[in-house]
Amino acid sequence: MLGWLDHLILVPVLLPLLAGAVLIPINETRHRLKFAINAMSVLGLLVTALLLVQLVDGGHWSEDIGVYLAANWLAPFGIVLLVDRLAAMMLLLAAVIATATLLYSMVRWSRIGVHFHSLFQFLLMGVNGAFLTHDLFNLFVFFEVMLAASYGLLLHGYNVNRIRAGLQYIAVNLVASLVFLIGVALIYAATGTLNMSDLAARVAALGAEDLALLKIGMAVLVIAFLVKGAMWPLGFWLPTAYASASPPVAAMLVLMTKVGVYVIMRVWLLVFSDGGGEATGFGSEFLLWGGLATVAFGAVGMLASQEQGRLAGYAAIVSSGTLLAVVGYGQASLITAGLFYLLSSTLAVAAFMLLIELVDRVRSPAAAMLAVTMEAFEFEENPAQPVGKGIPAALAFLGLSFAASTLIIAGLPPLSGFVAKFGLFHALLHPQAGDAVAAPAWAFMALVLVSGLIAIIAMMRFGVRTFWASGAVAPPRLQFMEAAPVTLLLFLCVALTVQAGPIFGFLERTSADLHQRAQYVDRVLSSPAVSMGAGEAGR
Amino acid sequence: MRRWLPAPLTSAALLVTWLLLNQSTAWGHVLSGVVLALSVPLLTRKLQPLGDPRPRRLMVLFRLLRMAFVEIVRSAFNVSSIILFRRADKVRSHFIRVPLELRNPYGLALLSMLINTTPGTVWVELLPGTYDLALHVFDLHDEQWWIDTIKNRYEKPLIEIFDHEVTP
Amino acid sequence: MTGMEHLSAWVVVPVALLLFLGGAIIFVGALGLLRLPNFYQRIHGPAITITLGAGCVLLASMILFTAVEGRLVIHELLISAFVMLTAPVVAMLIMRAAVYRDLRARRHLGSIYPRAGSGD
Amino acid sequence: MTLLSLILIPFVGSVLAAFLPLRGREAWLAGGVALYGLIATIYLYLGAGNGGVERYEAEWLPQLGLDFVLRMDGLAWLFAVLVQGIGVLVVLYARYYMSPKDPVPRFFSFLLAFMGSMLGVVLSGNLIQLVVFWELTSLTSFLLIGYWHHRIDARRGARMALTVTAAGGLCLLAGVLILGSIVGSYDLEAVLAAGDRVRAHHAYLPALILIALGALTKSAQFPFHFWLPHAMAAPTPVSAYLHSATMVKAGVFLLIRLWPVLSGTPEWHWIIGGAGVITLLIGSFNAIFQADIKGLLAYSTISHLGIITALLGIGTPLAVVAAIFHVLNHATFKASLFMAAGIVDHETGSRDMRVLRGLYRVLPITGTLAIVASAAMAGVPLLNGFISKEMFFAETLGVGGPDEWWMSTAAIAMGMFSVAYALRFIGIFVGRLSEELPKQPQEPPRWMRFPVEVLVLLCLVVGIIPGRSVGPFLSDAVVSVLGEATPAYNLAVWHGFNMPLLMSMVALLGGIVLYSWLQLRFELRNRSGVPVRFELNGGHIYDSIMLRMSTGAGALMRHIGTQRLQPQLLLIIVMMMALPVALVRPLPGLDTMRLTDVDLSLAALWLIGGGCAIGAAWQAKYHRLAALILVGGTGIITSMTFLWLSAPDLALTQLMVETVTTVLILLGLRWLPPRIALEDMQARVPRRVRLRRGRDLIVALVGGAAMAAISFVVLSGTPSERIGDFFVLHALSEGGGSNVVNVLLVDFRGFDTFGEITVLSIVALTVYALLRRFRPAPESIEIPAQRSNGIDPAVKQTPTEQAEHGYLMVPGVYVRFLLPFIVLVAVYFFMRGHNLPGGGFVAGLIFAVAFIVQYMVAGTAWVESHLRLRPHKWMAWGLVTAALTGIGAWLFGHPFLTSHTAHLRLPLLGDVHLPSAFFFDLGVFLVVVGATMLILVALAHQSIRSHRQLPGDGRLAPERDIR
Amino acid sequence: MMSLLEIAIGFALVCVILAMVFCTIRLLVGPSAQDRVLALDTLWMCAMLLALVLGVRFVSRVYFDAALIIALLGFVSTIALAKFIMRGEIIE
Amino acid sequence: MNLVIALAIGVLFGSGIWLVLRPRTFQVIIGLLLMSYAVNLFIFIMGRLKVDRPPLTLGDGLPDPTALTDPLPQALVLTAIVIGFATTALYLVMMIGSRGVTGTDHVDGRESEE
Ligand code: NA
Ligand code: NA
Repeated sequence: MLGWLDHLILVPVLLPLLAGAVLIPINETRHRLKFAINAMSVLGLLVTALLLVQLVDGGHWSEDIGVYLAANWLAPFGIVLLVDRLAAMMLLLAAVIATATLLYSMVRWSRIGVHFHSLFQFLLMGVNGAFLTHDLFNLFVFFEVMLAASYGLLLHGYNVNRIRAGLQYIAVNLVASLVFLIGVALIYAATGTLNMSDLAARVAALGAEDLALLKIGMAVLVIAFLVKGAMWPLGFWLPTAYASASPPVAAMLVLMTKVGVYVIMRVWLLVFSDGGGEATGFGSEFLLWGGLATVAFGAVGMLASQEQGRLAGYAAIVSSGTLLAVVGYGQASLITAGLFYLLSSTLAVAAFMLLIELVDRVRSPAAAMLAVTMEAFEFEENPAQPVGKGIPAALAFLGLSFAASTLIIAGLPPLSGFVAKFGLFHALLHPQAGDAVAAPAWAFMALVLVSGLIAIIAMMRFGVRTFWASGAVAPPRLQFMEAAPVTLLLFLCVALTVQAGPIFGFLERTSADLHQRAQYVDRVLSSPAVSMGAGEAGR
Repeated sequence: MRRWLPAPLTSAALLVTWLLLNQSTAWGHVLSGVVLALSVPLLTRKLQPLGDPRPRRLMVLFRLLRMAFVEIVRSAFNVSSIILFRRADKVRSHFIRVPLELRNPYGLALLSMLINTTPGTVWVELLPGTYDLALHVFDLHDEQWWIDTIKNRYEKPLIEIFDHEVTP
Repeated sequence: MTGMEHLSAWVVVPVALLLFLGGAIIFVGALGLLRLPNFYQRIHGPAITITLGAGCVLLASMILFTAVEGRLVIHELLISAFVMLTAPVVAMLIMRAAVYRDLRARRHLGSIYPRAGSGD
Repeated sequence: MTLLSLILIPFVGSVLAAFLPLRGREAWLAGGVALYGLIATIYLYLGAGNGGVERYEAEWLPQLGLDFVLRMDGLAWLFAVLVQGIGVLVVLYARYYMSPKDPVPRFFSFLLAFMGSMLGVVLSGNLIQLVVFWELTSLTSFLLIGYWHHRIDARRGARMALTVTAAGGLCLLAGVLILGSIVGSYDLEAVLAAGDRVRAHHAYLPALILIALGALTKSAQFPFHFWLPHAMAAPTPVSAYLHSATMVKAGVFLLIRLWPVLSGTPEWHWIIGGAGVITLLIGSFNAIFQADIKGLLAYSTISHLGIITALLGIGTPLAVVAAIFHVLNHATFKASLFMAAGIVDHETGSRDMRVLRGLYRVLPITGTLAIVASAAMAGVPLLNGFISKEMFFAETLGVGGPDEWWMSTAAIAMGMFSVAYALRFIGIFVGRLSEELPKQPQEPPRWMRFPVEVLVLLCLVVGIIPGRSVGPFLSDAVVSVLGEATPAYNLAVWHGFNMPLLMSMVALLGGIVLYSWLQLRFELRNRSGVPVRFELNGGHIYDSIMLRMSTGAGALMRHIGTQRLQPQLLLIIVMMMALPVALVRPLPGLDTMRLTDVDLSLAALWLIGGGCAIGAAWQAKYHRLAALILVGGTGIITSMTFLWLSAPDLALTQLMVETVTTVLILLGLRWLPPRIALEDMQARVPRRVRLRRGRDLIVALVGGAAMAAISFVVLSGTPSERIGDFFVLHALSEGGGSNVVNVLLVDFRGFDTFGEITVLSIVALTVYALLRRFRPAPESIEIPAQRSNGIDPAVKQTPTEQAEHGYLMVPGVYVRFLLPFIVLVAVYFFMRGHNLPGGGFVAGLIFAVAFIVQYMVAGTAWVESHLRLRPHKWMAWGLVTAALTGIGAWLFGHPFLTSHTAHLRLPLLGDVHLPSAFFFDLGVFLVVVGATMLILVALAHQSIRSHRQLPGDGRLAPERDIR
Repeated sequence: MMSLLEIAIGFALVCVILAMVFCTIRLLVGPSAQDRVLALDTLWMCAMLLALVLGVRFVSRVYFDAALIIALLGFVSTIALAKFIMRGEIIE
Repeated sequence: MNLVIALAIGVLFGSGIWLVLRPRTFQVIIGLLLMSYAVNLFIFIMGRLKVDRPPLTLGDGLPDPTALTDPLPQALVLTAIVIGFATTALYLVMMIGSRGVTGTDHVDGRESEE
């Protein structure tokens, strides 16, 4: 029977949809109301995500997997939403980033263009849907929701750079969406199903012809994911998009890049892990080496970056590459560490994204004012307030935050970035019992180390230029609501560091789940529908 | 009556259309058809400044249509034979000007429909600032013949049908 | 082909004839579009396609379905009505577009349109 | 807990110093913290002395064997005392050294953070944790070197130091990880106990190299020594503390700490020893020729660290004793020298030894202290430097056997050099007082000199009675490293006449001779640079590496990355084709037998579709409208194909979308000024462009062929068991509709549709938001008809006039008459959708088109003044309706979107089945209408805006909202 | 009897498709924009006829819907195109 | 029939690729349209081809799935068509926006150096 807690699985999709819809007809002049609705929804998402984490980790559902049959049709026929530890964790991460971003945008960014709040909610709906759905085509739909909203948000505040970047971002993603569809179509042709678990269940028994088709489909599909996840050479759009997006949007983009990786993790580990028959391990070498190439590319990019937005973009690429390599490597303990890395790097890069604009004010205190007037140049309703009054110790705050995010991104002690990196290395050096450390492990370690070093060099260069060489004397102007989200994100990184033990415990369970394909297949395909009465065979 | 049934002709046509679409005269369809036939014109009324067409002499209209039908069929074969058998440079296509007295928009529209559905003639426009019709004729043998034909066989009945109330 | 096996010649022959005639006329109309030398002539080609060609096919369809379904099937009339109500608009607007494009390009169209350029 | 407080309190102090408004009392805070630490450490001697070990453990990340462990044994105790003892003195010194204008809270905050980190390094009982603190010392050092960040040398020095030491730290991390994986634990005690296993392991060499890289970078050993002289841009207390006494000792500390594990192999010997010897020579030689006092001291530090490294490399237990002892001695005399140099700098305003002369006359006490400390540095007897240096000489003798002298020769040379640079340093105090000093010097405040006095006193005490002063503590440290291998040794000034003494004497005298010779020959006192050209200037190499890395990265990015769109799309497409070919073995084969199966009608149809597509591809650059029309042709053929191949719903939708897309693109095309083909377009196409086009053509051909091939493979294969059949079976019985596709959309896969209408809404909102800021291209503001003013009379008419008595009057009659009929047809397709082709989507498009046509004939202004469709509300209501329909299922205890059918019996109508999916579809309808209208109308509004635009003024008149 | 009808349907189908081919040629050749618009409109009409012929061929009402939609709304894109080439702007 | 459809998809996709790789925004939008046709057809044929077997279960009794075409790909295509329409609209608006702001219709918003 369906308990009310089961409906929680749906809330991360439904709540933002309703909030977004309700926000549409509200007049733009009613900032406060719009913000309040948005904030309520985000708060609701945060609470929901926390509850879901509790539920999946607290034995509420059998196998700790929550399954929701949308429209009450049995898997694999209907669309299934599935929450496991991984999904719940990602939902929480999304809610956290959303909270920070929303707070940040309260002062200025939400007022610069129209429909910011609706688009923001829809973006969350897309992201959450992509985390929850267990159906490949539905995944496409949520990807599109997410992308469409991100297009809108990326272009929020209309200027030349954003238009240029947006044009590119949209074109790339449109082509990638078509690629996605081709992949899904082939998978359906090969296996006759769209449900991920059903796919996992069918893969072992496929005939040679269908298996080849499935593999081709997967190889095509993964291109679409990799465009989103920015694997080299498919991720060149990312630095440009990051550099030109407004800070809150850039922070949300950081999250979106992780969706690509998440999906690969989900699908690959489910379909091609042990027990997939001939298909076992398909493409993992490619992911591994592609991921490593991405790390190298990102590192070179960081070094070559002349502006902070690009730098952050390349940092995100490095983090994507690392995660892809982790998935390709496939070892459970490495995935545990990889997930920790995911949390840490997402929070840090997002914080960094929010920070960039504030830091720019150090460089030229007039810059902030200028930015506002430039944004407002063609704006019909003038943004209500300029940048707020300087708060004491603003410079110290910015410096510290910058340093902290640098440390995390570069993986230097003592913050979570280091713990993550250490976790990765530890896992690489401690393969499953009896195995020797593989050659790729050394390459992996070397690349991650070198990329970390390059991150330090590159970010230090910016830090020194900004905080030390700019000759800034007046403290930058900063509002509490702009500083708070950065603090929140970095504080969470500190919390990750301090609470590394319990969090690793959770992640170990998460990673263990991911390697139990039978568990998913069993749980999804045998989830009963709610009885509708007599003669309902499909339910 | 006018308030709730602003366009009786349209409503009737809508009801017929509805029944034809559903290919049924079951009560349910008739009822829903009536509801739609009444409500849709109310919904769209604001965008229809001309109101309902009010043709008067239906017999004249019927005769006009019958004549036009014959003309259409005849013209179709004419045009076909020209396309198939005549050398292209022997086709004498021309624009001609036909001064009209018809003023009612619905009348003009019906005229244009008859002219345009008749193969071999195309209505271009009412020349700017006038009620002179610019007409393109596929194979013009005698300009005056065409003008007379249109004025007598088409325009006159249409004036009878539509121009009972003087429209500016 | 369900229901078509039991049709009588009274149905089949007219339907077939209408289809032959309609097909031929459709073909000729399009041929006109293809081979007539200038636009103002070409526009007369499709006119026969959509009037008589379409009429024949619609009539054939009505007869056939009425026979097959054993009741009066005349919803094809709607199509003719709609075509009659839309095709003139199309012809008018394309024609006027052509005329004014040609006038803008200073081509001579005949006496009723004064030679372009005098307006400038 | 006391152990923990040693680490915690400095960090807490650091935060307090930074953020409490202490108004200049930060020094007291810092001093108090250091003093507390010193006292606590001394107290801890109870546990950690005499071979004992103090431990503190807290669980942190047990899964990875990473716990927070503090461990104090003799060695750690000794270093802790060093760190905190000198810390106290440095804080006291800095209290007077720092100018009131300097932001001292930051200074003391960083200093305390450094102290905590350094204590963390020496007290870590877990190797990973050690690396954590290790990197923290690098970071705090970076901040302290860059303290005066307005100075370019400070910034450069700080960056250099951090780059080198952090890179080393990363190597160390890698090394420690390998070590941990060999041992199976990162716990220091476990590692220390596993020396034999480590040395025998095949990963020993990489581990050693990586750890050595960490240690050598930190301790400024060749070839990484160059950062240290640049770090002298730091305030002098920092140099005294970090860059002589403590941080740079972290490297040698680590080597001492891991000595039991790693030493004793030829690799250790050569790597550590080799680096040490080269460093001690280079450092001491360079020191002679520095003009900057702090530069001299920095090179001297490098050299002395080289001695310690070399001693550890030699690898005998006695050498370890000497190394530890020299760490202490060097710290005392070098810290005092730095402080003295700081006083000189502070008082005279200069650090240039070419300028400084005869300071003894004005700074007699400081001068005396500095001379004594220099003597200790030079290894003059009765001072602490002498004893440890003699121990070093003794150890060099044993290297390579009795007949090998190179090591001893190097040691003597180093000794001579160090005497020479000591003399050069002393030179600033002798002679006549310089006239060119920026400031008139006088003795510093009493308490500023006090730390120097204490340290010099220590130099003397240790130099005279070593055994009784540091003996026990040294012994504890040595035992904690060597354990049972601790050798017998005798700390004494006098060991009789022996080789080491002779070497000392040779070095002392040789140094004096060398100094005099250099002075005569090269005017040493006026030099600032080595007389021989030194090609290997570490600083320059660093700079050029950094520069090359940055420019090289930029250049590399042009090859491995791009910011342009076309290559990105090319890559996606190529990857999409290449990846399956690369990964899938075997690829499915083409069933050539079936190639002959051709349906002629369909083939003819696709001759058209394909022709249009290729035509569109051909025309899209210069004949946009033609391309658009051709695409329309393809669209028609696609719809017909759907219709033919049993997909009527698709055909209807495609037809409507086709129509709306054409309208949409035309609305956009109006703002895209035409591209005019150049006359000689074909004549002069550059080669590169032709090549690129050729490449793209090949990609297009291959891509098309690949798609065709895979399509054919799929079509000729036998379908597997698919979920599609389920829907056919259950659509009517359980979904309540006979149009399976529609039931799929609103019921089985309603969740997809749900997302789909959201996408539509989002896009509409985005388009609307974008267009509110839209700035048209200037050349597109006038339309073609306006440009050829006068020919078309409609130009002079408003849209409303055109519709009322212009050329649109007659067409308007038709279109307005048709409006209710189109609406009716929309309703028809909506109502039947569940059972026959149709549904909310098609109906919505039809409905929207009905109104768009009105806009076309009557103009925006007229339509909107007569009827206000509020597209935002339609969308919002649509989404809410769909969502609430879904939520409605909760009332019945069913999951979201579960459909229910209400069976009603109504008079006249009979049985009516009203499925909830109907309301869902209604939501779809509303959203589609709203979104389509919003997009198209927002585009249409641009024309009004630009009509209203005033000539010559770029600003737009305020716009009336669509809502 | 049957074959007569089948031949007639086949003939009509071929004619319609040939007509579409002609339209396409005009579409590709042009030369003027109005030619292309006209050709596209005729293509729409032919598509409608094709739907009707298919309906006759398969004796199915499903095809009627497509024809209905084309008959009613096929003109929209054509008048948009016509207005565009005439005025440069379709909604003023 | 199979061959024809396969070739059709190939031609549409190939033309689309060619256009998508061109430097002008309008070429790209036309390319995207063509590619979407190709992809929609491609999804559609995953249910294999059947003539005159639309998935309408109008008759009485249990419907026979093998007699009708697979409805699922059709539903997917419908969704894909709608989404494709939406994204086309978006790209179009971006296209004109970019032309207005950057003064060029190059996909990069600036003319390439060549
Ligand atoms: Na005509
Ligand atoms: Na020797």
